[in-house]
Amino acid sequence: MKFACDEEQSLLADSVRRLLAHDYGFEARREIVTSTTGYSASVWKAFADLGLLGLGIVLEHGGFGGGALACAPVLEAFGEALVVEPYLATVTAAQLVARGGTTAQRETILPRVVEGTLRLAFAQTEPGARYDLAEVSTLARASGGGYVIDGQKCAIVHGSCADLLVVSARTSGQVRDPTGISLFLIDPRANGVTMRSSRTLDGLRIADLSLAGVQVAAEALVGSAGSALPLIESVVDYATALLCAEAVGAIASANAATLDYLKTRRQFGAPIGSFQALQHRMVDMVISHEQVKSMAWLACTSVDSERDEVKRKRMVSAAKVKVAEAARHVSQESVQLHGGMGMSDELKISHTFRRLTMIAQLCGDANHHLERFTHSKR
Amino acid sequence: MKFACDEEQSLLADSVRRLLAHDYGFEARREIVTSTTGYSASVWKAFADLGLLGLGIVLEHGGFGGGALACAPVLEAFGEALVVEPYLATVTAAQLVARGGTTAQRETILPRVVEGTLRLAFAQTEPGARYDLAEVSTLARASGGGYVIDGQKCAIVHGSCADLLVVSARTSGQVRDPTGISLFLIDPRANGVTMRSSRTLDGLRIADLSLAGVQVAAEALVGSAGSALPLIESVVDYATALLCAEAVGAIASANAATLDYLKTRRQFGAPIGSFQALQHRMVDMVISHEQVKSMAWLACTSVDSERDEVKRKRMVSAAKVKVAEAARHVSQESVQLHGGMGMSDELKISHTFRRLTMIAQLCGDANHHLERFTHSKR
Amino acid sequence: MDLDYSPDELAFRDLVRTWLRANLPADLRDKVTHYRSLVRDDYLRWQRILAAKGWVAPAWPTEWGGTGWSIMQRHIFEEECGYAGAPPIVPFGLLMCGPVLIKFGSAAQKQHFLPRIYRGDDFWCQGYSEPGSGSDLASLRMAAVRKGDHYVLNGQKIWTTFAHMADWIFCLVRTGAESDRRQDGISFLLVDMKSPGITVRPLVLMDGGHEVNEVFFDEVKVPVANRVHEEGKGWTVAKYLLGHERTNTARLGTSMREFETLKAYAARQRKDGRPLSDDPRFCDQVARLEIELLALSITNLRFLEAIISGRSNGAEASILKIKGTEIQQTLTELMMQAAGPSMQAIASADDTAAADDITGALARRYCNYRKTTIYAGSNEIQRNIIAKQMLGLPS
Amino acid sequence: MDLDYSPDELAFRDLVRTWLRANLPADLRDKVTHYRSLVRDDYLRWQRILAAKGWVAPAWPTEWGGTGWSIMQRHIFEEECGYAGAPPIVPFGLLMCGPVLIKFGSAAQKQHFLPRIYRGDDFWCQGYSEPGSGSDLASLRMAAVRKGDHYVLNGQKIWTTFAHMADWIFCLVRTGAESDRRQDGISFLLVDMKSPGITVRPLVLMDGGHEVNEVFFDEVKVPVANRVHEEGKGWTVAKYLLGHERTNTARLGTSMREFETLKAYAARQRKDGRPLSDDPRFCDQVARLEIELLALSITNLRFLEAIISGRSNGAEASILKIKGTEIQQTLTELMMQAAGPSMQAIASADDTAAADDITGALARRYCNYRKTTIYAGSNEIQRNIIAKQMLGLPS
Repeated sequence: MKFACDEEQSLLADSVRRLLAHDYGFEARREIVTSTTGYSASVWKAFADLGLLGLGIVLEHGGFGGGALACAPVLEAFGEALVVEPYLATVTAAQLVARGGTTAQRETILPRVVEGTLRLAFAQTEPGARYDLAEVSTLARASGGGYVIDGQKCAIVHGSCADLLVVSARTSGQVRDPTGISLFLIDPRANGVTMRSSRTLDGLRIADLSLAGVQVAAEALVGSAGSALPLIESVVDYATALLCAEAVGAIASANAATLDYLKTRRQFGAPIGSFQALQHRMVDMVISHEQVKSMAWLACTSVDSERDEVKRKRMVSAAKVKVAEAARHVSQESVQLHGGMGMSDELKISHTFRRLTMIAQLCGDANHHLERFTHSKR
Repeated sequence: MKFACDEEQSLLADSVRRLLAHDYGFEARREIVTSTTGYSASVWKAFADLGLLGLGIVLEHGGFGGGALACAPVLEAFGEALVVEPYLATVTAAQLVARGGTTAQRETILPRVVEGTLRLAFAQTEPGARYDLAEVSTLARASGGGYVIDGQKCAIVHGSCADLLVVSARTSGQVRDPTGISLFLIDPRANGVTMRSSRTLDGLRIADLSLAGVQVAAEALVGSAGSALPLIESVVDYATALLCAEAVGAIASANAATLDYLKTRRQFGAPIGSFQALQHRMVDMVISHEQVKSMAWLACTSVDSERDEVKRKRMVSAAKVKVAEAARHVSQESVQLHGGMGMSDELKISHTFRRLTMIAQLCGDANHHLERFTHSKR
Repeated sequence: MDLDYSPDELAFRDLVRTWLRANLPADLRDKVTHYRSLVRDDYLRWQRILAAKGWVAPAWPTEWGGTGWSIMQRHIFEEECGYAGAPPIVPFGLLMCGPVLIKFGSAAQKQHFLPRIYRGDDFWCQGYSEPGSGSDLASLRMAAVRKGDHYVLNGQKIWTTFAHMADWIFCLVRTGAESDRRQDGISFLLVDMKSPGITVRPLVLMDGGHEVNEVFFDEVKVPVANRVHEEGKGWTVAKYLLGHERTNTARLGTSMREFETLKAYAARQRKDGRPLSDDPRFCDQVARLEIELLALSITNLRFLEAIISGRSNGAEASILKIKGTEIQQTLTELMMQAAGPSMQAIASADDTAAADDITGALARRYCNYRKTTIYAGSNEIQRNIIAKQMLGLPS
Repeated sequence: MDLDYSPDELAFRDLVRTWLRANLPADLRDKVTHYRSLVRDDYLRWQRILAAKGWVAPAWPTEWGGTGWSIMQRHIFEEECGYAGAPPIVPFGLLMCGPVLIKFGSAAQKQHFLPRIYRGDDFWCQGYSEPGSGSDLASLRMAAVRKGDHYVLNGQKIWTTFAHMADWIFCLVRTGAESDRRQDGISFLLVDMKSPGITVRPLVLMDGGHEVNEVFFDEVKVPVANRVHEEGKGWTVAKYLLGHERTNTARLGTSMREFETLKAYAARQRKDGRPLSDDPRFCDQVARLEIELLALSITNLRFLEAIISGRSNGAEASILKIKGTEIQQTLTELMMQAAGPSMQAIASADDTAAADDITGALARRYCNYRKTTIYAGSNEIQRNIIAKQMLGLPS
């Protein structure tokens, strides 16, 4: 049982926080968010230089071989600073390659991810599929030694800035069959690929993808054909665990800002933090934060160490239920306790609110994970 | 649209409150609760003298021909005073006779109910049936012009003090079939009838009933054979609506006691009602009370006037969901805000807590009614 | 949710409903129901249609154009407008400044301003909150120093809704020193927004929308003739305005329309290949909301009846505000949740490409509606009001 | 919920678990798991079994019989005892008076009382609350006037758990005038319950059970030698006791056992002819509770680690109390709800006929457990403590 960071992790987290404090202030972030690409190449390079992109990649491909727990302090710092760079998108898709790819794929892709010269995204969700990972109707037909792929993907976080996409498609079976799903590497500039990018409420970019007769070579297949679902599930659980860690940081930031506001804002001749009703609500926000810290740890340790797949899913879902509810609770209360100021685009708290709102929904909302928790019998 | 009592109703409610203030103080009630029978014959007679037992019975049988709305102010007063007399049990079973019985049955039974010389109870629930009114496996076999009845009933509120029971039994079909259920009048002293009485947490009496080869005449059948379920449903909805009205009174009483405590109890040199966290919680209790008043009106008006059965069920269930949750909310908060005093048997608030706890569960808990509300499509 | 209105009330409702169907412009209705931003002209167009019909200021005395309707009729009218998807009435002129002038205004002020407000000649906004005084309104500091027949104003207002669209602003200002009773020394002024020295700065809210502003006053001259009521008695005016009886605090008409939108939207979304509306968990959330709506609808009518019959307990408006805004917020939350992963992508407020698809507006709307429990007396202030005024709990 | 303990911790847990399986008397365990009332002898019998094993006071210094266990081992021991269904340790002697004597007692007091507490020779209770002083403990009034080598006590204590079973009571009394600092002038006394002038009156709680009492003191003589620490310094003792580190604030072992009972019970109840545990709504309620249990279990361990490594933020015990009691109450509520209409009938506490059926105990237990958020510092007081001590919010 060990919850605190070890020394190496602490040092890394400190470095990340120093970097962000220096290069990622509120105004710097606003410029990045409103820029054409929606991320900063120099910040991305700094992440690579700090080794953040290799935390989850094994040593032979240039990384540090850690699990979700090793990555968690970084995401926590990102949550505090509301980092919008395509970090989670890239490391999630990199895990698909790292866990499922051929030696050649791993050797080609992972070192470039680690050094920061290749950004990835995972194109999985389809219109109407909601959070069901088996609902894949994009079709990959074998053709001339390779595949021809047709279909629609949506809500691809950071899809438009990805240099390479990992795309799920069906090589057999019917929609929602657990078997028959495969993963392919697709160059977003290939013929037949159309990407439409949008902004998200929390300052990220998201893309819809249309695949019309996209031809890929046999080497584009990640892993063996038709059996990708368990891999997808485990990597989405990994992403969910990291998202929980990000929530820890975002909630900490919301709580700190709210506590500060309660102490400094005066009404009726006293700091509003002296009003007992607000005090008790602030305390409940603090308790939510403690619970989320616990559940983020549970999610990370489960994706790292739990060999029983059913149990891993249950624990990750338990964590996400709690995180979604705490994100909702803390974001809503922090804005409410800020009064009008909480609504303003000019204060960080409203941006933290937006990110927490998205975190609650991403990788499955509370209803989805409550259902998965309940139905995954031990 | 009319919510307030008319003058006649107001006068009646005032009379009831005067009676209860005089004869039903906290100590008087305690003596009644701990008595052998669990109710007071003199209070019962006073109820009859005030005409309370005839409020829902038509004039030709000695009553006043009102609906649930006419009865609601009485139940509200009962909720305030925590009346334990078998009123709701009797008027509910009387409705089964009034709405479903033969002329002979009505003429024999209802005038005696009105004059207070006949107490009734409805034996419906069976072990394991929960709140499903169609789950009846007690069997009534036609035999020699009458019926022989075998089965088990449980949780019969005020069963042990009833002079006559209305019992549901199956004359055809399988358990949970909507058709095939019939109602019978059974004398609790008949051969083969065994009744086991218990106390309830809130000072009432409840009985389990065993029927072993109980012979009844054909005249014991209420209504036509096999088609009693719609009648049972409508009368249980009627009882539910009255229970909602009782909740209005019990919640009002809990709120008044709590508000009084907040104003008089001092800690840290000030009345605890000056602490803002407690003030806001008290306000939420007041809001719950307003909502329950609205929903009790909705339930009563729906059972009185709504001809669309599906809609009636939806509205009664909507009311009971809200009432169950408000009963839980107000009872728990009122005890918590009373601190240790709220736990004491010596204060009325702990008795109101117990009654509200039961009201939340009686006639179907929140889950049951949420399900019924959701599934009763318009 | 057909609560049983009387036959007269039903007839009135049908009259209003029929008129709305014929006279509410489809493009305005679509803007409202598709969550697109309304501009000044949208508000004014609808106001002028109502004015032409004589229905724009039902609660005003009939001599100034009021309809003479009963409280129940006004309630029905407001609910029907919300239910039909009519643009909301901008309250600052018709519901706030107008009633204040009717109660406190000089004959000249009434003659000049009331018809203009009625017809929508002027677009009004409200200068109450200041950076240091939000919930604690009486702590306001904006100074108005009298010089001859003018006041000279210096200071700042904040959260001023629609200041960027407005021709006039009514302000609470400090004309006297802050004494022991901070409520003393406050006056109520009508200020032309074109006056030299007024600067309006947008305050973008977190949904990206521009509704509210900071308004800076630098040596702004206001004729003494534009003061309403006596100097130093502005707090009396402000209190009247805050307590001025309104019938649509709960905004149930709008919420009922939104509830139907939610049900229809959820039926179009898919989960496991079936309509989301079949999902038991989502279904329960919708059911609980419907029950809240039922409870508040009846509570609203009960309160109206209590007010009409003089049995008001004084807490009605606060309770309706609290529950009404909770319902409004839950509606936006369930809509966003219903959209699933697609809720992430937002359409900008003017994105006509997405005009027919509301999905891109849902997350913005969720954010925007957080304001409802903050503005117009935060829900915390409403609870304080109930605790003090209705329950008599000590400070 | 196997959180990954270290191999050493797992070995210790197995050691404790094995010993409990062999040494916890089945009749005691059944009484606990079937919600029957425990009497004085039940508590003492289990205490003496633990004492014989040397495990009855793990946290005491080893010279007085402590085990020398680590904080984590003590935590594991306490959770295992709760999980196994052992009678709870009555805290007043072993966890309260003992540690106070070890810290503040005279050599003579230690020599006399500690071994007796350890062995269970004396049954203790706690005289803190008074009718006028509950949450505001420092407002207590019970007077102790010194006369020679005795104090003479007059006054009343209330909510005194197990006073009717107790041989001794430790009391906070007022030995000096109430000065500006109300905490001054309070002393800590040990009082023999057999002293003339003490009257114990039962306070029946709403579940019908007798746990707490009023204790009246009428000219009760207490030797000065029974005062712990200096005269007038009782508040120091009381504060030490309140802040005395305890490891089982969350009572998770007990709650985990209760959670398994709930699941098994719900599987035996029927709904629509199927197990209630298949009902989606009930199932979700149970799932949410399990998630709360998971979250609190990990939080508990995180806090222990923080305390061990000196990173305590001071609010740990309060957070564990708040969430732990919420879980305990939800457990009793879901059990009662699971029983359906049968929950109405209650068995009396001594109804041996119903001894094997827990249904008759569920509503009583729900009522009884409302106390958990009130006693030992109400959850409101815990929130005040967090707001002040951890968050630094002003009064």
